[in-house]
Amino acid sequence: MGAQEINIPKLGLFLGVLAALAAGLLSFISTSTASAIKLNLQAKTNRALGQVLPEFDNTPGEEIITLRSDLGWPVKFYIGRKSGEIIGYAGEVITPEGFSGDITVMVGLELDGSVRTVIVTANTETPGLGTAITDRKVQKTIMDLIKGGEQVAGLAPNTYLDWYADKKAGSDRWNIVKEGSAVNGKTGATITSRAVGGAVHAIGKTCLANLIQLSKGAE
Amino acid sequence: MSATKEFTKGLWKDNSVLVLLLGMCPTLAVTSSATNGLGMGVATMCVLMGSNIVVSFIRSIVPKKIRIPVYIVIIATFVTIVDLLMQAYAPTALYDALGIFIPLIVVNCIVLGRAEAFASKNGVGKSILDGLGMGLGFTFALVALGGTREFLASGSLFEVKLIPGWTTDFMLMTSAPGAFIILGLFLAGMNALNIRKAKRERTSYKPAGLDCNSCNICDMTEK
Amino acid sequence: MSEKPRKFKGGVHPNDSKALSALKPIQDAPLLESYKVIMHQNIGAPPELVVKKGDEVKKGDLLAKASGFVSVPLHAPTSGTIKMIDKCPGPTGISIPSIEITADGEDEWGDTFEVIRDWKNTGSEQLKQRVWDAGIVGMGGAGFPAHVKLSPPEGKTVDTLIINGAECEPYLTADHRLMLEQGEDVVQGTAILARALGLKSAVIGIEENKPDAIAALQEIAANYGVEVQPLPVNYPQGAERQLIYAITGREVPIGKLPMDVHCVVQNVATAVAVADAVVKGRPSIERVTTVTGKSVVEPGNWRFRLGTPVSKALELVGGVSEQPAKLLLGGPMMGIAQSSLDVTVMKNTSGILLIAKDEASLYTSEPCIRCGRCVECCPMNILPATISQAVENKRFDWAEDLNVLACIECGSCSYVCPSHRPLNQHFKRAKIEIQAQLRKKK
Amino acid sequence: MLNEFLMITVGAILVNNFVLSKFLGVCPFLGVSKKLDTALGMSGAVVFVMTLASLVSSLINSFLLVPMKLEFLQTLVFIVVIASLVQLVEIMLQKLSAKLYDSLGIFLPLITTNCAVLGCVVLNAKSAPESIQSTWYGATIYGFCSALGFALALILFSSLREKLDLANVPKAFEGTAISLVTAGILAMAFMGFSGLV
Amino acid sequence: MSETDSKPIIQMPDPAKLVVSNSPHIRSGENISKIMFIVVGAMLPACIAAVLFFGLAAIKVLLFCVVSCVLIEEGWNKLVKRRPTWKDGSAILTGILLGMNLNAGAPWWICILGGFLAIILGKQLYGGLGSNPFNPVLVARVGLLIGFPELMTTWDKPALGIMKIDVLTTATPLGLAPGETFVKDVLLGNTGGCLGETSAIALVAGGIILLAFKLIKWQVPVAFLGSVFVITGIAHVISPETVHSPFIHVCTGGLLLGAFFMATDMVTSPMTRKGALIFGLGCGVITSVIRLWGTYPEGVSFAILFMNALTPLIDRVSISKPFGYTVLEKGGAV
Amino acid sequence: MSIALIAIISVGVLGGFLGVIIGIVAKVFAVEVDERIEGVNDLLPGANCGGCGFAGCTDFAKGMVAESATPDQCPVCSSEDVKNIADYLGIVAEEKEKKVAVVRCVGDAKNTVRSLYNGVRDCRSAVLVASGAKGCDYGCLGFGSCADACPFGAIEIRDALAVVHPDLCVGCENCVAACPKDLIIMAPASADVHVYCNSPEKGAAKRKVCKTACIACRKCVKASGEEDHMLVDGFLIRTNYENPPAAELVEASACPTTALRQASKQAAGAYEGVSE
Ligand SMILES: Cc1cc2nc3c(=O)[nH]c(=O)nc-3n(C[C@H](O)[C@H](O)[C@H](O)COP(=O)(O)O)c2cc1C
Ligand SMILES: Cc1cc2nc3c(=O)[nH]c(=O)nc-3n(C[C@H](O)[C@H](O)[C@H](O)COP(=O)(O)O)c2cc1C
Ligand SMILES: Cc1cc2nc3c(=O)[nH]c(=O)nc-3n(C[C@H](O)[C@H](O)[C@H](O)COP(=O)(O)O)c2cc1C
Ligand SMILES: Cc1cc2nc3c(=O)[nH]c(=O)nc-3n(C[C@H](O)[C@H](O)[C@H](O)CO)c2cc1C
Ligand code: SF4
Ligand code: SF4
Ligand code: SF4
Ligand code: SF4
Ligand code: FES
Repeated sequence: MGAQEINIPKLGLFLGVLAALAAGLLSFISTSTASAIKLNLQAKTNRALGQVLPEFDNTPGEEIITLRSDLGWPVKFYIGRKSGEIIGYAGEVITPEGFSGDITVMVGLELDGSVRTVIVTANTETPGLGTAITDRKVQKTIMDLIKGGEQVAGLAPNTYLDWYADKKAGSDRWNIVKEGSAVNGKTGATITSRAVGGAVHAIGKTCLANLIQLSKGAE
Repeated sequence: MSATKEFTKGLWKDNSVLVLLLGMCPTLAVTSSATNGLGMGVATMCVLMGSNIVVSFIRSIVPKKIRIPVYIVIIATFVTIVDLLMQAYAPTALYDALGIFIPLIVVNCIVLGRAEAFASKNGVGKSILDGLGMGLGFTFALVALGGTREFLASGSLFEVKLIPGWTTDFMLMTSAPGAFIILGLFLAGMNALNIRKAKRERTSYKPAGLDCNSCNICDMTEK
Repeated sequence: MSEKPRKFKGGVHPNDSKALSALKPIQDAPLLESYKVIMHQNIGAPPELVVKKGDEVKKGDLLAKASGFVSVPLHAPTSGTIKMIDKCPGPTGISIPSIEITADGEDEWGDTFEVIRDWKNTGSEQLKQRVWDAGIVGMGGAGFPAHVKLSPPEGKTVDTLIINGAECEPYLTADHRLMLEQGEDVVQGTAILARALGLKSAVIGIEENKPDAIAALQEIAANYGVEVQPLPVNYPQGAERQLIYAITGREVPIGKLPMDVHCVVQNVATAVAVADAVVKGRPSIERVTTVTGKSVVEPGNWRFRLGTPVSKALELVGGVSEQPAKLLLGGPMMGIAQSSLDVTVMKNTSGILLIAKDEASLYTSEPCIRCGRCVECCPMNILPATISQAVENKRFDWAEDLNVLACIECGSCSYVCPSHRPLNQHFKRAKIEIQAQLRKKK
Repeated sequence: MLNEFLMITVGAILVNNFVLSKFLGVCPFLGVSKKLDTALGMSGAVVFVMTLASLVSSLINSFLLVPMKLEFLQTLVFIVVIASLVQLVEIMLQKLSAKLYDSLGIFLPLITTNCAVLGCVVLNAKSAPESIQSTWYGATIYGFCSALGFALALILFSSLREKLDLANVPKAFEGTAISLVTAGILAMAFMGFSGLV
Repeated sequence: MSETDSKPIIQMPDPAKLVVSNSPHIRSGENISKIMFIVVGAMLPACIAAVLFFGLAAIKVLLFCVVSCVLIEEGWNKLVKRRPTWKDGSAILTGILLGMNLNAGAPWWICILGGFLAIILGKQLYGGLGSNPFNPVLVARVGLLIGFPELMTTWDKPALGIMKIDVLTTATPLGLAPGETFVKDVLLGNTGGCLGETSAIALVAGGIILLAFKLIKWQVPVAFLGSVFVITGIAHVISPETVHSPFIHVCTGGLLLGAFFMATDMVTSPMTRKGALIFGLGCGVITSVIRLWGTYPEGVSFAILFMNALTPLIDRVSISKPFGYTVLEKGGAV
Repeated sequence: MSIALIAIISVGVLGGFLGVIIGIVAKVFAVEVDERIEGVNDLLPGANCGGCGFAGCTDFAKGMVAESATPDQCPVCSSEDVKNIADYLGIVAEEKEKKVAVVRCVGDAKNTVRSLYNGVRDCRSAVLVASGAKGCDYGCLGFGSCADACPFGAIEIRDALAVVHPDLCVGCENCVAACPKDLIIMAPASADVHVYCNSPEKGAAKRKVCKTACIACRKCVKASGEEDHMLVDGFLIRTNYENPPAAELVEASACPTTALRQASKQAAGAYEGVSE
């Protein structure tokens, strides 16, 4: 095959047509999966909301109020309703104070603004150190499998996160107390602990400051 | 070669990871747990089969000079499809964990390598078998690696703790250095097997090695 | 040139052990019943035999004649009959042709050369011819024909003659004794060599651990326009590149010869042999050799005729007090190990040394721990550790890039290596392989 | 601003090294690292192509794909762009500098299928910080620095491998096995830089 | 000859027992185990200091490390059928240094795992003594640090007295705010940290022993300590509230241990003096950078490990010209 | 649907652009790459032993395609392989005679005089020290340079003597160049009987240092009768490989030093003084 036989327009045409075909196919698939992808993302949010809110029957993912905390961070509040009645709020904030990047914290709040449950929905902390604060992971062991599978319902416990339950945000941030009686921080992961604490505080405080607005819902 | 051979060679004899040493990036990056390895392996296998089928279909009409770009376009298309489908239907945790490496299946040397070395020369049926075998081999290797790393890190497999007393995770294994080291140990294991085999059969032994030639890319991208 | 000598980089200070024989005056070895003169005693082509079995020869008669320019004649060490022309173990372990002479006991000189009394007014060509005719080779170790060094090729000039009296090898004292006892001959030979080179002056370099020799020569040297230069004590001070650097500050480029920096280096024993040839008209048939070692009963310095078997030499010193580990021709740093007592004294045999078991370096080699000692002590400033690893992996091209060809095989690196690596042997091998490669290319 | 770019530089070269912590471009990292000289050539080629590819694809991304909502085509478009770019570079190199072509030319085809290049542009487009994503120069600098990180790792690794050639490695570990272990320890050393940015 | 007949029989060497070998035929008498055991000796002051401050716990850790290193080395030698090598002392030294790199409260399995990482991963996979490109102890230490960040960064509180096994945790001086650290404590070793991070005086004494025996090149510790001193000094002047004084920096955090005992490991550092200088400087700069801006409170291990990786390159660039090379290049004589 | 349209158009244009570029590149660079090289390379054993005289199998394949080499140059290929390659290239394969290496020495540790040697365990290095520390200047040093050089593991060092396993030897000749004593010759595989001695010295001199040397007693010459199976070369007898003797000659001639041996039995360690 010498250089002479090369037909440049033909090559261009072939590749062009092929690429166009590919693009067409992809647009088709992209449009047809678009709704499924959206649903999948929504499901993710709903799953998270389901963990922090009491049982609800609306779609809190569609009823959102965005407020600013006193630090200027945007806090997203999802409103949980049952039979139309507001039964709780879920506040979500992204804090940049994480050890290695942003941490997304979601807090379920009672109507009076006290903390119900805290979960961390996204983080890039050091596995084993930072993630000890952030993860609520059920560790199945082989024993559980052997014993047979009654699944434990509800959230996996995390002492650091559970510490906030029933607390109300004061005017000052929670101080990190390491390994004392009040456990909300962990040696070796002070930064993560502080970041999570700060985020919970920001959500709680914003909630308290805007209880009236929140109680009206997003309408 | 018989059809079964086309299928089985990818599983062990020509295993893409452990023998051919192709597609190292996803191999190392996503094998921090057995589950991730499985996900990546299956995704790659889908792309591999899809591209093998199409390439084998159009093999006679592709102008030789542009066959590599053509293959790449085909592969990229399949990768995007897999990406979109996973986004839509796979568990979000898995999709998040595999992250950037799904698009990177495009440049996984195995996929292109099989398209060039096999599908472009063989019929559709054989190409499917080849893709399936290679893909399963890849998946197998990834799961093995992921499983080993997961076990050494925390004594668990597929997120099930096998040794309940193991409380502190050995993070080295799930970190980047651990990936390299464990893969190195795997290759050494393969070498040890081959040495023993060579001794038994009194043939010469060559260590598994990756050099420019393994992926054939140089030869393929003719100027 | 009276400035302070320069110190070359590196070097080692082994225990010199010279006290064993340094105070022993040179003795003449008694006449033996027979001598085995090895044919090939010089670098270059072996000479051509001119006698045959059964011939009668007188002392100093020609046995073999030079077969080319880089070749020297060989003379009979005593008068007698040619008994056999056979093979005899050579210093490298391979048997080489040799001439066995049965002594008639008369030890009678044949027609030797005309004596040149007035060498100061003799032409340099004639002096060179005499050096050649007398069969003189470098007696410092290499055995390079002396007349060749005296004849710079077209375009090269010589401005410095250095006489090597460093004797930096431990144990050896032959040169030392020679300088003490035959100072006049040393200096005269030096002056003759200088004249042969067309030079007015010359330098004799002596290590400072021989103050008596320095003093003795300084007294005589002035009369001949020769200078004596004390040198720091540091092995291998006597290696010609290091010597030239110490005395003139010139560095001989790698792969080049002293001649390229306008120097000629000759050993003191060579100078004495030259003086003998010119002033006494005698060919080179004997040399002073140190027979020593911790296990030797009576170490000493002896004047042996060529062809004296080592076994006879050892009898002269009363044998050994215990079985030694090694028998060497030459010093402990550069000498060649022998496995037979039948090897004979040759023109370049400066020492017969028995190494006792406790000082012999009989170790298994361990992997290099990269301590860098060898790098530090290498007088040629190359990287022995890396080169040896290259050689072990048969990467001779790499060894060449690392300048293994510059290695003078002084052995300093092996001496200091805590891993007991056979560095020197690797380098010898590498040089041979590289040269073979080069030859192939040509 | 300056600070930010310093962060990108240090981050891409040392902290989030492409090969050693992001696992991009491992094949050439293992394949072209037997000799220091080839590693140098490959490094040059990668730096050149990655910088260029980042620039071009960031332009295409922000002026074509994003405005037209064609993000799903990113993978396809980027790989096609890279492939064309490499070919173009090859033509130009040969015309412009034969010497450069001789030293880098053979590595160019390899780069088309190098994860690092595609990974870099995909990262730029999908998950890089705002400052990089939004500007073409941010993307270019990121591409350049990432490539430098690749080059650093490759050069260090190849010099280590040359040393390993001399070692008496157990037979089963000869070849790529011990190289991988070495890469692992090298990655450990690089982990010390974590937190610098 | 009649003369010799009358003499008593003289003993001659037996040629069959003569050994042939290449020159040189004498050696300086140095050997590897001598070197290693001198280094072990130089470690002793620091070991004693560690035991004084951490008690039996320190002895336990050191013993576990040494024993596991030696056993693992011999186990491996058996496995790959190589001759025993523990006598050369390098495994013992590795064990001691590993122990000095752990804290007194390290559990037994950390010691064993560390021994495994050091001896197998760090050394034997490369072919044993002399072939390893990375310092085995640091491979182990960094591996453990990455593997168990929490365990490896909680330190035990020192208290004079030998008879104690329980330990309290505390911060290392570098982890405290500037001003909380006292010079006297640092010098004596009354501070938290791993065993080998404590007594500056003992470590310097060990270093002097090494220098006196010419086992290490002075360029490494001088360049290492010097560059850390200068860089942290500048940082301290700029910001005294957040940065410790350079003196504290030099005397704490394993820097002395690293500079005298670990960066100087000849196997993994450059061979020439020029190279050693570059190596030391590199270590110093990286250590300072990690200490001042990095995550890890301590940068010595990473710095040395990183510079180990650079060693082949340094070796390459620091080759000096052979004797007689310059002249040739100038074309003086052709 | 507009998105799809834009997608198709833009990507199509991009693809076309790429195709054109490649076309141009292909024209500019137009390097002739012969497909057959790859094909031939696939048929080669891939041992890269260099026995063909090229730098490796690929190099050899190039050479064959360029017709500067012929398939039979590969010592590793069986005649069937050679034929396959020849068929692929459309040339006629020549029959080649298989050769195997013979180490012309059987002076192992027990049967020869040697000195104690302390140094590099490699023949080419050892020979620099007292010529290898062996009594016989011509004999095998037994440090195995040849075995190291053999890519097929065909040489075994047994009792400080190199022993070739003829069934493993493929005839690549790597060992020949490796031996510093030039002991190894390539003999036709069909010849099984060899004189395992290479010393030209006189019989008596040889006996002094080696019990298994050929002392040129000529029993084997006589035993071959009229046939010129064995050639006399000074104080040494050699097999005439043009007309090699049958295995029975070994029995028939009753070589007093056992220098005359069968290669196959030698490999199996069947001779006196050679332990398993
Ligand atoms: C490798 C490594 C990873 C770390 N990851 C985290 C982390 O994810 N979260 C965190 O808060 N601290 C992390 N740290 C620890 C911080 O650097 C810092 O030492 C700690 O948060 C404060 O120490 P303290 O809790 O002991 O007071 C990490 C340290 C290291 C060495
Ligand atoms: C070499 C070795 C490595 C070990 N690695 C770990 C480990 O990484 N994490 C762990 O929790 N236990 C590990 N163990 C297991 C311990 O034997 C045991 O689990 C531990 O001492 C009990 O843990 P706890 O008392 O701290 O819960 C290891 C044991 C050995 C011998
Ligand atoms: C390492 C080394 C050490 C040497 N030591 C001496 C020595 O001490 N005395 C000596 O005369 N020659 C010594 N030589 C030989 C000299 O380099 C040089 O060849 C000799 O002096 C030339 O003189 P000649 O030809 O008369 O022997 C040594 C050579 C080397 C390589
Ligand atoms: C001065 C000196 C320092 C050493 N430092 C170390 C060290 O830090 N780590 C180690 O494992 N071995 C060390 N060794 C021992 C030995 O060199 C080490 O085990 C080798 O790296 C193993 O190949 C040292 C030896 C010496 C002489
Ligand atoms: S023997 Fe060669 S390498 Fe060794 S010190 Fe002497 S000159 Fe240097
Ligand atoms: S002296 Fe020996 S151990 Fe030290 S660097 Fe040189 S060769 Fe290696
Ligand atoms: S014995 Fe010699 S000729 Fe035979 S295969 Fe081995 S190296 Fe080649
Ligand atoms: S045959 Fe030659 S190379 Fe082989 S062991 Fe004997 S001497 Fe060495
Ligand atoms: S898979 Fe990443 S470069 Fe090959």
